[in-house]
Amino acid sequence: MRKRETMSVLSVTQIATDTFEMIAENSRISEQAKPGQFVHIYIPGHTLRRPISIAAVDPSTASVSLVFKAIGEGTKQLSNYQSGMQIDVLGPNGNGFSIDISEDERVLLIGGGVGVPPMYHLAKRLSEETSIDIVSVLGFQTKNAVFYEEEFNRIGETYIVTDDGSYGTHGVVTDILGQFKDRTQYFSCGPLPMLRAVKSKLSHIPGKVSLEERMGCGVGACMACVLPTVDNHYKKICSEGPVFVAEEVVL
Amino acid sequence: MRKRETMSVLSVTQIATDTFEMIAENSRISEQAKPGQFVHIYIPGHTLRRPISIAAVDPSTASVSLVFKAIGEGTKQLSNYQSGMQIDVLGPNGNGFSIDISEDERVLLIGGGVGVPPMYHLAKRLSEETSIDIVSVLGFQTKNAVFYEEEFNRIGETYIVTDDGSYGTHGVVTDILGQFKDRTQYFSCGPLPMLRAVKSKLSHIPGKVSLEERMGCGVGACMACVLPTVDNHYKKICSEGPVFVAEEVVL
Amino acid sequence: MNLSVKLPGLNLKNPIMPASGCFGFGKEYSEYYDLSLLGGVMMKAATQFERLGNPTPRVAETSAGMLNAIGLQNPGVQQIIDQEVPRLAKYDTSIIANIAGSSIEEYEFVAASFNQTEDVHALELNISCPNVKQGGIQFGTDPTMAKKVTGVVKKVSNKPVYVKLSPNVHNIVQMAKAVEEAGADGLSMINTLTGMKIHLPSRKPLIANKTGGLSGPAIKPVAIRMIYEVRQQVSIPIIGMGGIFNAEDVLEFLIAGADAVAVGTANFQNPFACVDIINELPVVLERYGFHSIEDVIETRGITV
Amino acid sequence: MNLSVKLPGLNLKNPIMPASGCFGFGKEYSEYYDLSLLGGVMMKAATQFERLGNPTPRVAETSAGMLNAIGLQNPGVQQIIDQEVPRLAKYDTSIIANIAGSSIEEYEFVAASFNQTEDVHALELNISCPNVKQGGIQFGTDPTMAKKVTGVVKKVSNKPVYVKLSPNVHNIVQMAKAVEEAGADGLSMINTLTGMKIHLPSRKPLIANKTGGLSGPAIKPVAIRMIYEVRQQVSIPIIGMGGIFNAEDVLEFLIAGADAVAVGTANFQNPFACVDIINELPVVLERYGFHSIEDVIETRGITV
Ligand SMILES: Cc1cc2nc3c(=O)[nH]c(=O)nc-3n(C[C@H](O)[C@H](O)[C@H](O)COP(=O)(O)OP(=O)(O)OC[C@H]3O[C@@H](n4cnc5c(N)ncnc54)[C@H](O)[C@@H]3O)c2cc1C
Ligand SMILES: Cc1cc2nc3c(=O)[nH]c(=O)nc-3n(C[C@H](O)[C@H](O)[C@H](O)COP(=O)(O)OP(=O)(O)OC[C@H]3O[C@@H](n4cnc5c(N)ncnc54)[C@H](O)[C@@H]3O)c2cc1C
Ligand SMILES: Cc1cc2nc3c(=O)[nH]c(=O)nc-3n(C[C@H](O)[C@H](O)[C@H](O)COP(=O)(O)O)c2cc1C
Ligand SMILES: Cc1cc2nc3c(=O)[nH]c(=O)nc-3n(C[C@H](O)[C@H](O)[C@H](O)COP(=O)(O)O)c2cc1C
Ligand code: FES
Ligand code: FES
Repeated sequence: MRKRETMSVLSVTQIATDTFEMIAENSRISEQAKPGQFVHIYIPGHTLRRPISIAAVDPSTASVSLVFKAIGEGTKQLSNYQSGMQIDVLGPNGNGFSIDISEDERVLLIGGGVGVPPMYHLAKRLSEETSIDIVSVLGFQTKNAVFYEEEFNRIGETYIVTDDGSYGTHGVVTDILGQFKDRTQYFSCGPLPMLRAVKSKLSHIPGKVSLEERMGCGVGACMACVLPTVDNHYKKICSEGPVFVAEEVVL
Repeated sequence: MRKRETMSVLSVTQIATDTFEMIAENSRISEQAKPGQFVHIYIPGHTLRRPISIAAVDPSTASVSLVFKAIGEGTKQLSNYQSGMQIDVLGPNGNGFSIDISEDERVLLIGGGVGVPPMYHLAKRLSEETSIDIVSVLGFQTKNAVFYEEEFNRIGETYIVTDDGSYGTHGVVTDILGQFKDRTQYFSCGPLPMLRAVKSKLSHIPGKVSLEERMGCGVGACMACVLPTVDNHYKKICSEGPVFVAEEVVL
Repeated sequence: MNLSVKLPGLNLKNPIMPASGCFGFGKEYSEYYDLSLLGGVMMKAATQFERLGNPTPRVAETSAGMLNAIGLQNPGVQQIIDQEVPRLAKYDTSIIANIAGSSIEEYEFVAASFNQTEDVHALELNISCPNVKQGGIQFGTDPTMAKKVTGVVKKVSNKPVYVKLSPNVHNIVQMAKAVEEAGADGLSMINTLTGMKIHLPSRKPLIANKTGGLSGPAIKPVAIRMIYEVRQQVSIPIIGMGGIFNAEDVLEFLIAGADAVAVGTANFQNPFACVDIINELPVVLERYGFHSIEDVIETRGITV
Repeated sequence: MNLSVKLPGLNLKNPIMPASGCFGFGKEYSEYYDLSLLGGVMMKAATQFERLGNPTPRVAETSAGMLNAIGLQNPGVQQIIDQEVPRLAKYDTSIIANIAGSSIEEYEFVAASFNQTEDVHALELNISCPNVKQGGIQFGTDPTMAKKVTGVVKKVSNKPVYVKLSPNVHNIVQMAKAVEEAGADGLSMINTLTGMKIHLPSRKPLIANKTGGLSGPAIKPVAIRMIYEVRQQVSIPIIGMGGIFNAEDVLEFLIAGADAVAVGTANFQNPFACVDIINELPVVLERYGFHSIEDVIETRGITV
């Protein structure tokens, strides 16, 4: 049986323009979360919960990191949370990226904007639990939006791309993917147009993509968050995703 | 022109069963408020403001006291306010009791439940600004609901009545009004049945009553809070009241 | 930024007006700000004679909304013309008179009465008040009746007529078309949805009238949908309302199909609601790439 | 405290059921609690064939509510009978099948299909889904059509039929009477109000289907009003729904005229919503002087 969960806020820090990192305590989530999974957060005054990817966990301190952009009322409210506050969450929800990968794979992680946090979780876990070779490509709108560059650098080769060229390479992530011909697998999370471009550019290697959709229940019951699959069906992002084999879904 | 007002909470203390005293800071309100006037309080998450009588003011510290019963969601929220919080209020609203009374009057104050706070404001101001002789009769449901007895005792003769007889006289306020035949004027605030009984019992002397009604705007614009008058019209409690000459209104 | 809008009979300096019944005749809110800041003022309903309205309680709070059953309390059309209009006319703003009645004849009488004054720039024909036993909502839910009363009022009045539609119907487009055919110069939508709240301790409806009209943010999605549907098929201007609390709400109404808006319930929560919205509006328009109200109205055809 | 209620075909241990479409077929929520705690389960709509539903986005948040336009995605009636019903039947609770269609024939087919299983205790005839182009709401806003489809389903089905009414009508009593005359065993009300939200950055409706159904606390006053109105004139039982989030809401529905209730949107905010309400219910009934659900139902006639 799944239980009522609360996370106790340890800190909320602004780490880039409108972007916040929240560290909160919940031992079960910190132990069980897989990269790509999310927590579904109740924010008082709002009918629906907000899905936010788990950006990292540290079971030794029972801590869970979330990185989110304050774009609307819910995330703005969340960015004002103070240490000590209790958050009502469901999770970890969804399937997540499997990190059961053969050691000789050379993986490419591609994250865009708020798609970067789950990529970080994946990178961190891969580096902690395997010795797989990791290259990361991270896209942001502009210099001030960049976050977690250091953290990724610590894990492996990391390339930053910005839309306006104010930092790293000027352009979009797909502009530089040609450089990484040795990669045998990719994982990606970011806005839909980016995922589409990544999928078509990297169609020669297997890939997994993590998707977003507006959610009702967040647990698989309401059919709000579906994604068309190549066999003319739908899959539920909240429960059968958010991570899908790239070639099985229609982006 | 009326301005946006905020009150800064200084303290919230439980003073009886479900009953709270809030002290808050606002110099304009503390200077201008007349007994019987109220503040119209915005409570986040609620469409409508909550009217709460001003129970006392102290212009020397710019402080305003409110006494309220936590009966519903709004007042419960208010009872959890912490010192330092800012409250968006309108006020002082309404007309209030005039304290321009001749010195030889012998007044009777009759308060019931949450009708006691405005009576206290009146008693305090009369005692501060005049030497009028004041007798107070205060009705509560039960012993644990009694508040401000000390405060009233400091001002004048005070009688407590409880519905269940657990404190003071057993009964309702009107049961003991016969004792105060020397009174020349009365002022009363409390539940409608009490005001009705008081009005009929004390029909031989002039009286003023303060009324409650569910409010929309609280400023006189929406016609939600009307009270029928003996001349077959309506008066608006929020702007033309809450205090009315007893014989002019239909209770 | 140019916030002005031109509608039949109304040169609004901005598209924001307090909604009928939520602002009285402006007197109380004139103590909070200069009413000349407003695009216009939609006055409380006027009937032929004074009306005392319904017993109290007349309002109840609901989730993101409120119920009201005021019952059209007003001093009667002549007193409004004599006492209220002159006071409002001192401000540099447009005045819209909301007219109500229990019979076609009453609507006719009230509409004709307003011909006396040039200070009233348009009529809002309230065929949608859910809180009176006779008239009001009957006219607003039957297209034939709506057409009839609109025609009569148009004939007798020398002012543009905006017909205020009830959302308590299955087919709002049919209602809009009916009054458009009858010569309405514009629409005003929506009035309140009929609702009820039970007072648990007494086990009875909380509002003395039993039912009341639901307003506030709760009904905004219904208002937006109806305005959108009507805008696809009807060309006369629409004054939109229903849950507007901020400038983003206003933009949502404009994109959906409104040409100006009214703010009701929000005034109760914040007496400065209308001016706050007027002040925010240029910033919000700019944020979403618009350069004026006219720009929103012109581009929406393309984008929606 | 005795929370049980007896309705045609349904012996509910308590009056709380998750509402159709908000609980799938129970599988997901069975990971949160034992479904045997529930009075019943109202399954997601069933159609003749599998339906993939509408494009996304399918939901949007609104003030005290949400919009949805799922579009009746479901695996088709036969698969529901084969796969979903047996799984649910393991729990000690009543099962109500929600049936939908684009034609009378489809309703007939789906209703007849459920005769195959004894594990479904009643049908909820959904003539009120606002989110499909054909069928659904047409049947729910025209009394003649509503009567017809109810009659056909009653004839073919061996189960009690609760007809689910749409609130998007002017006269809900007329609709209720029409289906009562056609033999409905009960009513289920209300379905969602049709609404819309504009996504400001794209200047387009946020829901891909453009309009969606408004649910949640925002619509509770409309639900209460409609149930109250129908209860005065119609005697078959009513399963009430629309914005129920806590036990006081349940009591409000019961006093207004419902005999049992369904909880929809609340499950999304709190997956334990139904059990939390069931647990609170005795305390709340007692607080307001009631001794059982039957007590509320019996006394309300006197007090309302
Ligand atoms: C599986 C998943 C993981 C996510 N992980 C992250 C993350 O790690 N960091 C991050 O910043 N954001 C993430 N998002 C997006 C995040 O959920 C939205 O930004 C957030 O819900 C917006 O809420 P709001 O109240 O600020 O915005 P509002 O626009 O006020 O929200 C209104 C409604 O729309 C929904 N909504 C709005 N934008 C989105 C969106 N992009 N995706 C899904 N629902 C949306 C909200 O949940 C809410 O129901 C994730 C989304 C999904 C589906
Ligand atoms: C002029 C005036 C002065 C008042 N002074 C005091 C006071 O000093 N102390 C005190 O404890 N109470 C006072 N009240 C009553 C107080 O306003 C209500 O108890 C309070 O509004 C309840 O809010 P709630 O959110 O707790 O209750 P809810 O029941 O959740 O409120 C729902 C709605 O009903 C309204 N409402 C509920 N009860 C009342 C009521 N009795 N009178 C008016 N509106 C009501 C609320 O304002 C709100 O709009 C006064 C009322 C008025 C009109
Ligand atoms: C207290 C109150 C009184 C109202 N009186 C009237 C009225 O007299 N005439 C009218 O046409 N509409 C009346 N309305 C409806 C409003 O003008 C408006 O259409 C409705 O409230 C929706 O807007 P809102 O959600 O911004 O309040 C009234 C609304 C409220 C809340
Ligand atoms: C996401 C969602 C899906 C729904 N699907 C159905 C459905 O398939 N059949 C149906 O009769 N009602 C459906 N409804 C309507 C609900 O059963 C219920 O009548 C309505 O949501 C009001 O209750 P609530 O406010 O508690 O959600 C759906 C509602 C929601 C929110
Ligand atoms: S959000 Fe309900 S199924 Fe995914
Ligand atoms: S509350 Fe609006 S007139 Fe009194």
